[in-house]
Amino acid sequence: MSEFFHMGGYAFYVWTAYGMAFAILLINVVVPIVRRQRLLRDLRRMKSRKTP
Amino acid sequence: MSPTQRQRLMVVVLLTVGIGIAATLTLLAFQKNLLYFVTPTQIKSGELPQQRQFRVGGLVVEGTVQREGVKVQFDLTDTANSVTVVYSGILPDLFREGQGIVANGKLTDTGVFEASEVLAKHDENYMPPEVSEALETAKNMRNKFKGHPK
Amino acid sequence: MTAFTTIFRRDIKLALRHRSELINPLAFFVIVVSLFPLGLSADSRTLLQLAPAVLWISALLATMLSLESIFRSDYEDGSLEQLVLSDHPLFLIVLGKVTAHWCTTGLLLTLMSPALAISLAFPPQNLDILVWTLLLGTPTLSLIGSIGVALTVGLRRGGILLALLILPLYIPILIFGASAVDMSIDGLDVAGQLYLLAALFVLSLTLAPFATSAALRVTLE
Amino acid sequence: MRLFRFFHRFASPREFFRIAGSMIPWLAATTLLLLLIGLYLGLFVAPPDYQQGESYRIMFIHVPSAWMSLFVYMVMAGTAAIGLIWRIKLAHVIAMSSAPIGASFTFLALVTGSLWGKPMWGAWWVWDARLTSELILLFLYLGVMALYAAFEERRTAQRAAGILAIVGVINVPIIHYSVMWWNTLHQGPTVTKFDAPSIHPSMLAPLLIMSVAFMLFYAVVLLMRARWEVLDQEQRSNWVDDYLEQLSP
Amino acid sequence: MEAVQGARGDRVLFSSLSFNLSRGQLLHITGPNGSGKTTLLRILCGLLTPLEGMVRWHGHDIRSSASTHRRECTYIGHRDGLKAELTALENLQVNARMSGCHDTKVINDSLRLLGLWDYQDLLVGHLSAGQRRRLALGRLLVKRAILWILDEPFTAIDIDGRDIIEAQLISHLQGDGIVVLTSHQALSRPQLRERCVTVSLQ
Repeated sequence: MSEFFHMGGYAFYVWTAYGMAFAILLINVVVPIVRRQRLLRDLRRMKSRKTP
Repeated sequence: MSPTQRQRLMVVVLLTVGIGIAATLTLLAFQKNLLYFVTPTQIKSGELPQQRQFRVGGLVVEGTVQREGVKVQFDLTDTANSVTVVYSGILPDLFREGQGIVANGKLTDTGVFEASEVLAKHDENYMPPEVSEALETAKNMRNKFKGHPK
Repeated sequence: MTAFTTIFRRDIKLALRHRSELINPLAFFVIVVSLFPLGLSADSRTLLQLAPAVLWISALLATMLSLESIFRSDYEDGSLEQLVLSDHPLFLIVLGKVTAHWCTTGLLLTLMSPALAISLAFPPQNLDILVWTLLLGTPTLSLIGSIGVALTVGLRRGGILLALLILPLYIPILIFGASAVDMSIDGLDVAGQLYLLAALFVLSLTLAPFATSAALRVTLE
Repeated sequence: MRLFRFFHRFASPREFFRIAGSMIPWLAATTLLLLLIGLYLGLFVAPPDYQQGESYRIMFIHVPSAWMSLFVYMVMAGTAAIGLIWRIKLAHVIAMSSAPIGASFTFLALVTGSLWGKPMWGAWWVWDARLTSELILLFLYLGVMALYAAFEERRTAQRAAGILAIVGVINVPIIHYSVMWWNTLHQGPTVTKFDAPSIHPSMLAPLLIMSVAFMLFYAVVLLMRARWEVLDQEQRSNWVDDYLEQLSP
Repeated sequence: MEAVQGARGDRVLFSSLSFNLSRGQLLHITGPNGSGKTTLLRILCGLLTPLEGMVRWHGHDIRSSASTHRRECTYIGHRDGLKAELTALENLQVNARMSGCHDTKVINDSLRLLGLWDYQDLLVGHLSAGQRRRLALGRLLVKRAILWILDEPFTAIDIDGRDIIEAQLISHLQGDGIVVLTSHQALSRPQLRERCVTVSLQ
């Protein structure tokens, strides 16, 4: 197993690359979710201001 | 034809003519010898001014690599001519005999290329080592069979 | 055609009345080029190595800094919406404005470049290639630049954004222009590069005015 | 004809919001599955390369993201053109939602390329044709995003940034070839071997699976982004009110 | 013009607005600041595309018959559209040439009519705001379009100037022209008021 993580001496390069990929993909998923929350909150606030 | 239609037609004609001229010029350009690359042959023929930095590309000649600490000397060939390159520094992992490399530097008075940077180009083949070995043996077998032992 | 000549003459007249705007890009060009010998070294061999790139990059930056003048003042005083509403084809008006811009910046930069080149130890026998590349390249810079200005003219702080939009598009011109000059110093044939610069010029001449017109109609909303 | 009708319905904001919402979970599940298979095959099953050893495994994320960076740009410019010509709001939404995703793929391709280049070529960065044009592609994406963000009026922003994306698409090949040509100034074709690039099936499989996974990932994130953009844009419509009420009774 | 909806930002300024104008009519658009008067004018002259609905000219959508509409329409916005570095005469000459008028007599007559004859060689940057406004309205006289769209034509203009402009409006209407204008002041001349339709925006 440690041999696997060692990556034939290229551990730093390989794992940094995979780590970056994971981070960037994750950001791409999180951003729309955060936007969803914020948008729904704003819209609700706007509607409630309008109705009463 | 209404003025609007005439104007549209004019625009279409202009666009076609313009793009046509641009395409013709591009084709003319590619007929000229656009690919300017420095090969050992060009260095040998003395076309290049000395003391100007440029890059030279070629294959590392097998059996010419001599290491002295961090200093490396090897011959670079384009199969017709070759030039000697000296370089001090760390070589990339892919640097090996027979490999294509690009060296950036200057030509000295003695005709030796003094590189300040050596880059290795990796080829576009990806395979496991066993496959590579198998291919190599197959090639040797074939060569032997043809009567050209390596 | 009246639209083209009327606008061209109007803009030339405006530039001549606005001396400082006419001189600023030229002064910028001179100063940037003269910074290099001061910052690097006065060694003529080093200078010659860098001369093609220095001249081309300085000309490119000088053009870019003057781009806003194509539409900015017309936008601010309301002339631009009048031009967009005129019944002449907008791309002819745009072409008139861009031509005037080139005559007051790119053309003058080109005419000045030999003197500056000599100061960078540039071999006199290669000056014609330098002038040719600039003559073919600077109008392309103005044409492509006009798209960027048209897109950013409605924004209060469009300056840096304009650079971000335009500089990536300038790279092919810079590459062909500078490398043609560079290779001519080495005594190589550069007809290929000149053809490519001409091709880029013709292509942008045919397409850029339409893109600029479309951009103006969008940003004036 | 049925296909046309489907697209026509799909282009109405309300239907898009509904259909996209029902598609996302399925697409997301498939993406995750393919990613896991691809990673397993790429990291555990595929053998090391004969020349580059283990380091070549960066390829399984580098190559798909480089492909996607171009693909997303084409989608962005294409939908921007559709939006400008036929005045379809949804097309603009898709174009502008694609920009940040494309930019992140481009960035990923550059970073992983750099991490691969250091051990293999001996440099973090070389001004090689591929690298340089990828970098310029990133600048084009950033330009589109910056221009989109600069306008307060959404409609103006979408159309202005759309024009820039289309201008960029004409320039992408020009930039690519100019940079390639500029680079070959210094290195002759004698260096690169022009035999057909060959890749062993055990390495090709994870590469292709990862590529499909990236493509689906793009689809998922695009739909997510576009959905909330549509909801924001259509906030005055009645169906948005209905949707909000349905969410919080 | 039918069922037009205009918006600035995410705020809808007006919706389902529709009206019809025929030759010889004047449309006076009123409304408080920020009610969308300028937006409406810009939609009418084709600078702005409405969010919904369309503007028709001679029965055709102005987006598809843009060149006819542009030829037959003059718009004077709240910005004058004059170059400060050119003289009054040069400005008017450029405007005239851009609208297809090459007659020096027309240009000279317009300058006299607007009371700018003595100032024709002065740079526009040196003219007063009222004089600039007059010069901007000079476009109307050199182009002779059917439809005049005027955004606050009377700002910064003195009583004399107002008289001159109103007289021009009357003769334009009598010659079967159409005028659309915004103004905070009521129109003073009875000839204008009897041809006037008012639309007020909230």
